[in-house]
Amino acid sequence: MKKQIIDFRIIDRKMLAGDRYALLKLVVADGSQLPEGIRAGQFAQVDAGCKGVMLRRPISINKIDYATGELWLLVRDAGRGTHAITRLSEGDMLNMVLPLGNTFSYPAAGSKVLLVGGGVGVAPMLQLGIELKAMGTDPVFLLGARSQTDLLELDEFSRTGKVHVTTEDGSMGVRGFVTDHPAMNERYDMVYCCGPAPMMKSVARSARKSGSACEVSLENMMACGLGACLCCVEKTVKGNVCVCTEGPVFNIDQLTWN
Amino acid sequence: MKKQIIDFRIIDRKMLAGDRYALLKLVVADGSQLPEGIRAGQFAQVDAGCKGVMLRRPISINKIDYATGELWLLVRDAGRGTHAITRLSEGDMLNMVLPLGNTFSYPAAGSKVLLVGGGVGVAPMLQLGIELKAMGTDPVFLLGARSQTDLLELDEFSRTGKVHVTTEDGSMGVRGFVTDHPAMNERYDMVYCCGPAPMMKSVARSARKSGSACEVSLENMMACGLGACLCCVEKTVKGNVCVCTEGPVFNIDQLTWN
Amino acid sequence: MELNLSVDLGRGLKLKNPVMTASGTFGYGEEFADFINLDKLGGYIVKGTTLNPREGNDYPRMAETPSGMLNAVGLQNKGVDYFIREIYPRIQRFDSAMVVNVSGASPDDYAEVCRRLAPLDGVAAVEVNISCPNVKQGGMAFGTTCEGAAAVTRAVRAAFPRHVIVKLSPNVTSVTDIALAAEAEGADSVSLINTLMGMAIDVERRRPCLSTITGGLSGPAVRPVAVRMVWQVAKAVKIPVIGLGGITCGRDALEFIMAGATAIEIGTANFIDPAVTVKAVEEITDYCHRHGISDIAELRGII
Amino acid sequence: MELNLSVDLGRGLKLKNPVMTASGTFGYGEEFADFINLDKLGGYIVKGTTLNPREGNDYPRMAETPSGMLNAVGLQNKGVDYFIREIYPRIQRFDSAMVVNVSGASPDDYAEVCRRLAPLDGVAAVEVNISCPNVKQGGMAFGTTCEGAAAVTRAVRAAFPRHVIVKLSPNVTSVTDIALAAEAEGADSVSLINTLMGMAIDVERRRPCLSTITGGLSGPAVRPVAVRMVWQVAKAVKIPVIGLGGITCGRDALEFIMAGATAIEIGTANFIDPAVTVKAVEEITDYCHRHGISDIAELRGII
Repeated sequence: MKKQIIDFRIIDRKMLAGDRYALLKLVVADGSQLPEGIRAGQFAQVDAGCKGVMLRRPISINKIDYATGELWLLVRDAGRGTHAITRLSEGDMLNMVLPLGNTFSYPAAGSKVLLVGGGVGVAPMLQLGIELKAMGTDPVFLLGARSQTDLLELDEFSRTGKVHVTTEDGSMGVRGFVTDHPAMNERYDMVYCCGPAPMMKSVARSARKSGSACEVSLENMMACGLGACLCCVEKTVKGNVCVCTEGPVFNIDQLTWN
Repeated sequence: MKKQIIDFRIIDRKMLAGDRYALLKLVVADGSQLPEGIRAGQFAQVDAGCKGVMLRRPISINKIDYATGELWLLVRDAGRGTHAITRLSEGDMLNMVLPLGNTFSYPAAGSKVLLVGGGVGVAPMLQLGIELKAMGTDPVFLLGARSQTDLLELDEFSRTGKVHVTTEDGSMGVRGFVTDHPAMNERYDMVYCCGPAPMMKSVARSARKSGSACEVSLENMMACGLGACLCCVEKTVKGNVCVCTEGPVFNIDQLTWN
Repeated sequence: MELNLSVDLGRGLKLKNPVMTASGTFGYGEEFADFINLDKLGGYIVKGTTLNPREGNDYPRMAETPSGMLNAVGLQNKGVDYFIREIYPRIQRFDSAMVVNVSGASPDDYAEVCRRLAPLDGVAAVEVNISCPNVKQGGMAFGTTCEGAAAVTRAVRAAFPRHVIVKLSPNVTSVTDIALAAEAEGADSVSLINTLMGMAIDVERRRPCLSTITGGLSGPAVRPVAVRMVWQVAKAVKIPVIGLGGITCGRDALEFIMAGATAIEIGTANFIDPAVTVKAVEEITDYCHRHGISDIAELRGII
Repeated sequence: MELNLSVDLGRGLKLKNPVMTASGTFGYGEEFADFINLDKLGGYIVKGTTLNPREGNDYPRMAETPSGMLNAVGLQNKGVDYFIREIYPRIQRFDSAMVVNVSGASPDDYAEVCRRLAPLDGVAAVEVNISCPNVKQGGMAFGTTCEGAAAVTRAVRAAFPRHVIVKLSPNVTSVTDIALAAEAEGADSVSLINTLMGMAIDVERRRPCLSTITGGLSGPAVRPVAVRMVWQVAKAVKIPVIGLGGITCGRDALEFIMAGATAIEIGTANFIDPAVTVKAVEEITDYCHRHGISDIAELRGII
């Protein structure tokens, strides 16, 4: 799949969970087709275009709809660069390099899978759920957040599959972390997970315990996103590898997490 | 007069002479009064707020209307910083440090004066003309440009006083430079001038020849605008002085121009 | 919680907080009095003063570069006697430590300026500029060898009874060696970094942006180099270190303090936000409250 | 008008235009093949290669700074034999001069890598990295003394028959002395600047941003320092100079050429715009047409 540098135009922006997240809906600015074959797990390197930010910011694909030509990004305001991206308006342009990185693996149709997302880590789980559903596997989502107001895109997830929720304050679903949810105790053909590192490590432990296979999507800081700068490395059983090209999705058996 | 750091809001923006200039009309963002006593010749240090620009850009006061609370800036797109300023929209904020620098001197009421402006150098001449008129001196403007389409704010100048025009291509007024205009040959109590350095030097020579006093407004590159960095110096009969505090207006007798 | 931001740099140089202004970026302080209450600063360092008046370099003296600027002012000033007669009486009223930055073409030059400043009780310290890249004679030459740094420090130490800060050049292979040389000759503290020697070319006009071709680079661009050098020097010397180089806010200042600086100077940022110094003090205060710090010393050199 | 952008760096290293890529920022070239036609580059310098495989430093290895970035990769690579066996056969097809950047812990190390590369005709030159700030042994140590630079250059010169570029560190008092030392030992050209040693601290977490505490600063922030050093070195040596440090476009490249560089390398900018190199060639071409230049040599060293 050829990587491209493309100007997108924002056709819709919604702020979520207060002002801490933005859901951007984009189309290719010159009206041409989306690059073909973009899949869940991949990401774009986004030029924030603002004062004081030089490097692009990696943002994972939240949803891609080839029928409408829309690409969705769910962006957390986590610093100067992502702040500027969340503050863009309808009509603004956004330059991106994409598609980057690998994808989640597909299970056999009808497999039992759990898609676990925490915080902005829910982003790739939506597209993954859509893909799995289209391939005959029913996605079950387990979404964790601090509080009910921090849960993102619940409507979209509910439209795609069954949704379990945990909140730290108990304001919705099971009180606690995602690993406190009973769904975590079952055995799955695959547990997919994206979220803060401590959460992913804890989900990985839980998956091991229940004998489930598990893939996680890492968020290491990166400069190029192309495997050139060697900055985003993760220690694996094969040594240091670039998260941007060998990842961001890794089977936990490849990682050196305990 | 106390210098202040103030957020302004753009209430109107007009592009002039193609897209190479913007006329910005601003009010104090929080609705409070304009700083008192701002006069022709003074300037503001404007934060372009854009990627790749660190220092403020000095922009001279084009017009200040205490009745409406409006401050006008005429900005030429001359680089990354001023480009960004000219591309701002109605409703955008602009942070400025002002008022900075000295002012043009006032002649006795009824004096014979000529106000010469070239390019974006016409900007301070409008406010100066308004002030002179209010004090009983009829301003006569001599405005030079490459071509008719490059003449800025002609309506405003015409409303304020008599206007002579020169264009290099002869498309309006006298063909040639401002110094080719017959009005330049007369003796004035004061010739005020702002424009490109070669033009100002030529006007200064012409004023000397006709025995007119002459004040010019310099545009030396500056960092702080406060007399602290000592970067914008001009050689004068008193040695190197800061254009931002001892100027921008200088009587030509103070300068070491030939 | 009570918060103690005051720092003691030794030999009588006590600051109510660690924030000072860098020489050559803050005039004599007065230029900023419309924007801030100077009494809120830890100290202010007035611009480079020489024995005789200097006209400085020709225009153009400045060029903006990515997140930085080059300057080649060349120590324009009216000389130490003018300072003593005209400026000092006006600015000694500020309730903030006054430091005079001193330059010269020879160790004797430096010493003579300091000797003349010595009777002024309001001058709490001199900052000895052995690192100005913009003057032909002296300046940086003293800052790039241990012998040069030692010679100037020795001369100044003998001439000035109060606090002596030696300002170091970053244009060297080992800044710690220069710092140790200054310490050995009696410097009470070192400040760093002065500007990095740089250059820019106007390619459309095919000529250098500065009249002097090269000049001194300052601003946020150089901050990583400055933090690194402060960290190295603070680990090597026993005297206090004053950190500067691209500080634009309290967060930046804290980088230097955590790297080992006892105080910091804000320079180029004054050109962009004339109120930046007082804001930095407020931001440091906020940080300490948020992190349960009761004395700024708790953060010093923790890296 | 016909325009000649080609440059001859000597000993067989001819480039169709002056634009190359900096080691460690362009992988093996292949990573950028989706974005640009590599045949349009003057040359490409593949990443730092050592005798034995290296895992490099721990994560985190990168921090963004104002108009720049710090990195501490630490020469992660699979070793020269892997390069010869697996990479070289794939990338020799590009119609652009291939240069291999070489690092080592001793002069013998460097020489052995070069000896193994010598039989590969497709390797037009080696770039000898005597200035990597991110490895404990060797690296920058060789680049900060004339003796170190001379020793490595001498060893490589004896081991490699084609063009030898020596890449210089900016973390020195006199970069021209190091350049002259390399020239005296037979370097065919020098390239500069490698990264400035820098550091950044995450003040909220109160720890260094990099696992190695210090790292190498690159990007537009350092460009004024790089242009200055290229200008100084080009005036001092007779061999060609290759300029790099913060180049993001044709205009930036022309700064280095006017300062005396025969060729240039684009580094960090590849991370931001993967097509920047080819754009820079186009921008240089446009500039020459606008200014009536028929040979890029007319602009070289005009300052």
